[in-house]
Amino acid sequence: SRRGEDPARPLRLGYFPNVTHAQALVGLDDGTFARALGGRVDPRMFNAGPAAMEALLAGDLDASYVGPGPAAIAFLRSRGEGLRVVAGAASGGAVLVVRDASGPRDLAGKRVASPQLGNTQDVALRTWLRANGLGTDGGDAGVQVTPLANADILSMFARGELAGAWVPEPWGARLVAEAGGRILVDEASLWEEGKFPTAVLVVSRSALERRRADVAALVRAHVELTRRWAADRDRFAALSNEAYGRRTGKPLPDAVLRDALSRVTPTSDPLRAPLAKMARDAQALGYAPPGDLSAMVDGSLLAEVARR
Amino acid sequence: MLADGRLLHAAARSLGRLAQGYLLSAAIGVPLGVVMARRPGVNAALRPVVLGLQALPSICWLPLAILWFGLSEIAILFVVVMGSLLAIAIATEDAVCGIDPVLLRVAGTLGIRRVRFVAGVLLPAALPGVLTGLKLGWSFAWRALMAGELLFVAGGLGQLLQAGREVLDAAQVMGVMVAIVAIGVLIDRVLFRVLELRVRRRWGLAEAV
Amino acid sequence: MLADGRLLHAAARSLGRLAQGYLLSAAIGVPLGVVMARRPGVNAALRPVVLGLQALPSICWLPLAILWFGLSEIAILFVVVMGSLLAIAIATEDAVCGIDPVLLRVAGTLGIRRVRFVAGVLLPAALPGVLTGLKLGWSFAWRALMAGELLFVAGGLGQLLQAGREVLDAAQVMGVMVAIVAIGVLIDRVLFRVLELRVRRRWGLAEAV
Amino acid sequence: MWLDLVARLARRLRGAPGARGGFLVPSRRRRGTPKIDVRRVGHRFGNEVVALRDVNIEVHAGEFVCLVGPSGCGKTTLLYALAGHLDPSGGRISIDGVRVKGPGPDRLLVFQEPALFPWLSVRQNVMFPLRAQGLSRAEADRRAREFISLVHLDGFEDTLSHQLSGGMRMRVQLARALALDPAVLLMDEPFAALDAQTRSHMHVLLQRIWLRDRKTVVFVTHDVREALVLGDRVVVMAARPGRVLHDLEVRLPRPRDPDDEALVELSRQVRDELRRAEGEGAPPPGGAEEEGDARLAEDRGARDRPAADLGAPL
Amino acid sequence: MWLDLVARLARRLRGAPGARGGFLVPSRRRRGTPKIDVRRVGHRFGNEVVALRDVNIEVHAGEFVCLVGPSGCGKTTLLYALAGHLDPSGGRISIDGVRVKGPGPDRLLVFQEPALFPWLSVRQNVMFPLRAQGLSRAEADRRAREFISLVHLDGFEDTLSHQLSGGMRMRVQLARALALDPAVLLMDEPFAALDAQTRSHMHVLLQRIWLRDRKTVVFVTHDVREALVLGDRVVVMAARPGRVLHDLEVRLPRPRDPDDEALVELSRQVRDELRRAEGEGAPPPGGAEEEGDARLAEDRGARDRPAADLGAPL
Ligand SMILES: Nc1ncnc2c1ncn2[C@@H]1O[C@H](COP(=O)(O)OP(=O)(O)OP(=O)(O)O)[C@@H](O)[C@H]1O
Ligand SMILES: Nc1ncnc2c1ncn2[C@@H]1O[C@H](COP(=O)(O)OP(=O)(O)OP(=O)(O)O)[C@@H](O)[C@H]1O
Ligand SMILES: [Mg+2]
Ligand SMILES: [Mg+2]
Repeated sequence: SRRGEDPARPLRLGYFPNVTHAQALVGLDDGTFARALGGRVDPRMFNAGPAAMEALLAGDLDASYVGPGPAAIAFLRSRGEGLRVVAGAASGGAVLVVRDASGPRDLAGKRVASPQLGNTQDVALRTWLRANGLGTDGGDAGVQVTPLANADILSMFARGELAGAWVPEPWGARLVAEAGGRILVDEASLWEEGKFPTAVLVVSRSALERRRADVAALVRAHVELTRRWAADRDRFAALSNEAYGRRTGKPLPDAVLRDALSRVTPTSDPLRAPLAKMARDAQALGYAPPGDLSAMVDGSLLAEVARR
Repeated sequence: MLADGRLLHAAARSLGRLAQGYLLSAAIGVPLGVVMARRPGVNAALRPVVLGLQALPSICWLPLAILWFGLSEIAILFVVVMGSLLAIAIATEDAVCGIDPVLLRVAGTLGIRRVRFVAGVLLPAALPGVLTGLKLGWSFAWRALMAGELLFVAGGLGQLLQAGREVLDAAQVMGVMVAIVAIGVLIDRVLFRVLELRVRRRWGLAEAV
Repeated sequence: MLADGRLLHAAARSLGRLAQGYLLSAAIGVPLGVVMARRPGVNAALRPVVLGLQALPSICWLPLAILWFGLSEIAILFVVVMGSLLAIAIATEDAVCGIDPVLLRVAGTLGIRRVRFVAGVLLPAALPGVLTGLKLGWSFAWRALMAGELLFVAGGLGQLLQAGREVLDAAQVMGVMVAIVAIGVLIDRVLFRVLELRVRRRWGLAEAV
Repeated sequence: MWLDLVARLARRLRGAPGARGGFLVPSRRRRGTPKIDVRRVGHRFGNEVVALRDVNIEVHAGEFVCLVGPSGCGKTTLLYALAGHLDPSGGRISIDGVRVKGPGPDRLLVFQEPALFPWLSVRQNVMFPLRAQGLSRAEADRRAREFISLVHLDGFEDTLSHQLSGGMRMRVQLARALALDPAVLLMDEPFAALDAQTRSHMHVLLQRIWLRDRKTVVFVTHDVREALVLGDRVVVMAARPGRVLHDLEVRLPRPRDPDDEALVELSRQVRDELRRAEGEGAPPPGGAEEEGDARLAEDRGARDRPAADLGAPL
Repeated sequence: MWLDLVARLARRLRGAPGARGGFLVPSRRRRGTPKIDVRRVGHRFGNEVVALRDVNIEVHAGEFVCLVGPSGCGKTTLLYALAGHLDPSGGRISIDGVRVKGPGPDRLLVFQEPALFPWLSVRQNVMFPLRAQGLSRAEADRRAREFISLVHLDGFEDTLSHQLSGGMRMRVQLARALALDPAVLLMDEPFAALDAQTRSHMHVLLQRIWLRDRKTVVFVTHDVREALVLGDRVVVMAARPGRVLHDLEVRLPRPRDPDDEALVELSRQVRDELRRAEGEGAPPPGGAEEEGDARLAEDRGARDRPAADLGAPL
C-alpha cells in the first residue's frame, strides 16, 4: 500500500539546508507555506538530492525543492510517471573558480574538481572543456576532472591541490573568499539569456492528481516568496541565511552570502529549454537514463496562479 | 564554535536510536548465531551469505529502508539492525562452535535439554566470545546509525557530522567525534569492561590477564 | 542494466585496495591486540579509547585522510585500515585474555619466552577468537572501503555504488551489492571456512558442531 | 583361546593355596535378559586407531562390574559407547534390550576428567541437573547440600570449580552424579585423583548407595585392588587392540578390606595376568583367529557365534 | 606437638615387630644449604581459604621427597609456589638460597592435569620446549622420539592430545618434562591416572633417570605405597588448613617392591596416622598454638623460632 494517500494529511515538502533554496528556508520559517496550506505542511530536510528523490518516488514526499539534475533523473527513472516540475526556483549560481589560470589552456594537464560525477556542474564543466578542445580524462592534453565533495573541494583548493573547480553557490563565493580563488567562468555566460535552473520545485504525480488544491496553494506561496526575493534581494538573502544558520548552526559570513546570491536570480519560471538541455547533456554522457523529457514540466499550476 | 545544547540534544537522539537498534540486533543476533552453530541445516543455508551480507555498507540499505519503511524512525532502525545483526550472529556462532565438547557431553549425560541447555550451557560457555561479538556489533551499530541518520534530517549526531562537514566546520566535526568516542568509553566502562571482568573472574581467567 | 565489464573492473580495483588495507590491518591489529592483552600498561592506556575509536564512522576519517595523504590511494588505504584495525585488535585482545591459564603456566614452566611464546602459545591458543576478529574485521574493511572510495573518483565498487544511487539506478546498486556478497561468499569458502575447519579439527571441536 | 585361558588361570590358582581358588572364578553366563548387553562391539577411530575389538559384556541389573586394564585399552571409549556419546563402528550395545542411541536419562556417566561447569559454584553444579529434572528449588538445594557433604565438601558449596583441587573437583562430579541417582552408573576412574582415606570413604558411600537401591554400576579403574574391593565382577581388558582378556567373578565376602591378605594376593594374580598379556603384546595368543573374529564383529555385526571361541566366556 | 608426635609414632612402632622400626623414622636436619628451602610458608587464597599454614620443608640436592596427604591439603598449591606460579602470602621459598620469583629454567612442574598444547601432536608437544631451549631440530626430534618410546607411546607420535586417553596424556606430559631434564623436578600426581603396570614402568624409568643424574625431585602423590617405593623422604600433610604433619625418612633398601611385606606394613602405619589426623580434624592437637605460629608465619614472615615447637622437626 503506497503511503500518503490520505488527502487530509499535511503536504510533505522536501528541501535542503542550502542558501540557494531560499524560498523553502524563508517560507518555512516565516510561515508562508503554513498559511497557504492551512497549517497542513510537513517539512522534510534532506542532505542530498538522491535521498529526496528516492523518498518522492517511494511516495514519502509530495513535493520538494531540488536540483534540476536529480529531478530529471528521477523523472526519467520513473518513466515520466513519478513527478513533474511545477515551477522553477532559482537560476544561475554556478562558477568555475581557478587559482591562477587565465584561460582554458592554462588548465591543461591540471586537476579540476566538480561536486559530483554527472551532476549539473560536472556536466557543464566537461561540456565547457570539450568546447575548448580539452580532454577530460587527464593527460597533458586534457584536464583531469575529479569529482569531490564540496567540502573537500574547498580544503583541497585551499591547499593548492586543485587548479580549479566548477561549483554551485555558495561554494563559489567561499572558494573566492576563503581560498583565494578567482572566478574564470560564470556558468550563466554559457547559456542564452544567461538563464539555467539551479533549483526547481517538483511535485509527485500522485499529489498532483489527488491533492491539486494543496499543490496549487504550495505553488502560490512559492511564487509569492519568489516575488519577495526578487523585490528585495538583500533582505531575503539575510532571512535565508538566518534560516540556514538555524539549521546548520553556522550562518555564512554576510560578504560570502551576498557575493554568492549576487549570481543567483530568483525565478519561478521552470526554464523548460535549459532544463531539457541539461537533461539531454546528462543523457548524452550516460549519467541520466534515456527517455522522453517532454512531459517533465507541468506549467498548468503556474498558469492558474498567474491567472488569479 | 557550537552550542553544546545542540550536541547534547543530538547525542541524546542518536543514543536513543542506537539503544533500540543495538538491543534489537543483539536480541536477534545471539539466538541466530546459536541456531547457526547448532543446526547444520540452518548453517548450510545461511552461513555462505552471512559474511557477504555483513560486508554490505549501510548505504546499500538506505534505498531499501526508504522503500520499505519510508521516512520514519523505523527506516533508521532498520539500517542500524542490518549493520550490526550479522556481526553479532557471526561472533556468537564462532563462540558456540568453540565450546569444549566435554561440556556438551556432560550436558547430554545429565539430561539437560532444549531451553535449559541453550540458556544454561551454550550461552554461558560461549559468553566470552559472545561478548566480543557484542562489542564489535556495538561499533557496527554506531557506524550504521551515522549512515542511517543521513536518510533524512532527523536530528542526531550523524546529521551534525554531515552538516559540520558540509560547512567545513572542523570544530563541529570534532565535537561529534569526541561525543562518539566519549560515549564509547562510557559504555565500555559501565558495560563491557564490567561484564568481562566478571566473566574472567568466574571462569578463573582473571589471573591470566 | 549495466555493462559487466565495468562491474568486474571496479570489483578488481576494490579487491586490490581491500587486500592491501585488510592485510595491513591484520598485520598491525593482531599484534596490537596481543600487546593490549599482555601489557597492563598499554592496556590501561589504549583500552578505554579503542572501543570508542572503533565506533567512529569512516566519514570521520575522510577529511583527515585527505589532509594527510591528499587524493591518493594511500588516503583510501588509511580509511580502510582505520575501519578494521581496531576491530581485529579488540577481538584478538579478548581471545588472548580468554586463554586457559593452565596453558600459560605450562609455557612458563617449560621456559618458553618472548617470540616463541607469542607465536607458539598465545596466537595458537587464541586462534579461534582471532579468526572471528579477522572475519568481522574483513566486513569492517569492506564498509570502510566503500566509504573511502567516495573520497574521489578512483574506480572501484564504492564509486559505482554511489553513482548508481545518484542516478537512482537500482540495477547498478543491486549489481554492486551482489558483487560484494559474492566476494564475501568466495572469501568465506576459500579462506575462513577452511581455516575454521582445520582449527576445529585440530582442537578436537569438530564433533561439537 | 578360552581353554588356553582357563588352563593358565588354573595354573595360577594351583600355585596359590587351594582354599583361595574359589575367590576368583571365570564368571558364568546368567539367566534372563541383561540390563546392559555389549555384543561384539568394536570401534575404530577416524585416525585408524582400533580402540575396541570384539568386546562382549553382559551386565545384569544390580551388578557392580569393574573394568580394569592398561592405559589406553579402551575403557573410556567403551564407557562413552555405553553412555551414548560415541557410536561404535561395529557391534551392538543395548540397555534393557533397546539399542543405545545417544545419551539417555537411564544412564549417567562420571567422566574421567572433572567435567564441571566452570561458571557455576559447587552447589549450582549439583543443583543444575536436579532442577533440569524438575525438582523444586528447595528440594534440589536440600539434595545438593546432602550430597556435597557426603563427599566431604561442606564449606565449599559456593566455591567455583577453578578454586577447587583436582580431587575436590572429581568429588563434586561424583556428588552431582549420585544426587541425580540414575538406574545405571557409568564411572570412569572416579577415585583416581583421591588419597587412600577419601577414596575409602567414597567406596563406603558408593557401596551404601549401590546396595540401598541396587543400581547397576560399570566402574572403570586402573587399580586392581579397588576393583576387587568394589566389584561383583572384574572385567580385565588388554590394549592394542582394546579387548576383553577375562571376565572374572569375585567371590569375596563383603564388606571387603583392601589390605585383606586374600584380596592382596588375588590382586597380585590379576596383575600378573595383565603383565603377561602385555608381555605377549598385541596380537595376543590366537590373535590371528581373533583378528578374524574382530573383522566379523566390525563388519557383519551381530552374527551369532558359538560362545566357546569368544575372548571371554560369556 | 613434636614430642606428642614422636611418642605416638613410637607407640605405632612398638606395636609392629621391632626390626621394622628402623625403616621409617623422623628425618633429621641435614648439614649444608638445602637445594629447596621452604620456610614458614603459608598461603591464603582470595576467597579466604587457607591452603597452606606454616609449612617448613628442606629438600637437599639429589633428594627424592614425596608429599602425601588428603585431597585438598595444599599439595598442588605448594608445588605451584615452588614452581613460581603462585606467590605465597606468607613465608619464604628459596632455591639454592635465592628466593623464588616466578618460574625458572632450573625447575620444572609436571601438572596434575594433562597440560598439553592441544594444537600440537604428541611429538611436537615434546619437541617444542626442546627447540625453545635451542636444540637443533634433529636433536630435539631424536630426544622426543626417545622419551616418547620411554613412556610407551611409540606409534602415537603424530596423534593430537584430544585423541589420547587420559593416562596417555599424562605420559606425554611426563615425556616432555623428562626430555627437558631440569635440575629440579616437581611432579603433581603424575601417575594417578595410570594402571599398576604402566605405573611401575614409570617408577622404574623415573628412578633410573633420578639415580643417573641425581635430580632433586618433589613428588606429590596420594598413594602412600607409591611414596614409600619412590621416596627418600615422605612428607605427610593434613588438610584444613594445609600443613605438614610429619616428615619421615624411608630407610628401605632400593629397588623396592610395592608388594613387599615391610613396605605394605609401613604404608598401613602412615595411613593410620593420616586417618587419625583427619579424625582429629582441624584445628589439630595444639591447634591453638599452631594458629599462633601460623599467624606469625604469615604476618611476621621469616622470624626465627626454636625448631622444637614446629609441626614437623626441621
Ligand atoms: N577421539 C579420539 N580419536 C582418535 N583416537 C582416540 C580418540 N579417543 C581415544 N582414542 C584412542 O583410543 C584408545 C583408547 O582410548 P581410551 O581413552 O578408551 O583409553 P582408556 O582405557 O580410557 O585409557 P586410560 O586408562 O588412560 O584413560 C587410545 O589408544 C586412544 O589413543
Ligand atoms: N585458585 C584458588 N582459589 C581459591 N582456593 C583455591 C585455589 N586453588 C586451590 N584452592 C584451595 O586450596 C586448597 C588446596 O588446594 P590444592 O589444589 O593445593 O589441594 P591438593 O593437595 O592439590 O588436593 P588434590 O590432591 O585433590 O589435588 C583447597 O581447599 C582448594 O579449595
Ligand atoms: Mg580413560
Ligand atoms: Mg592437587
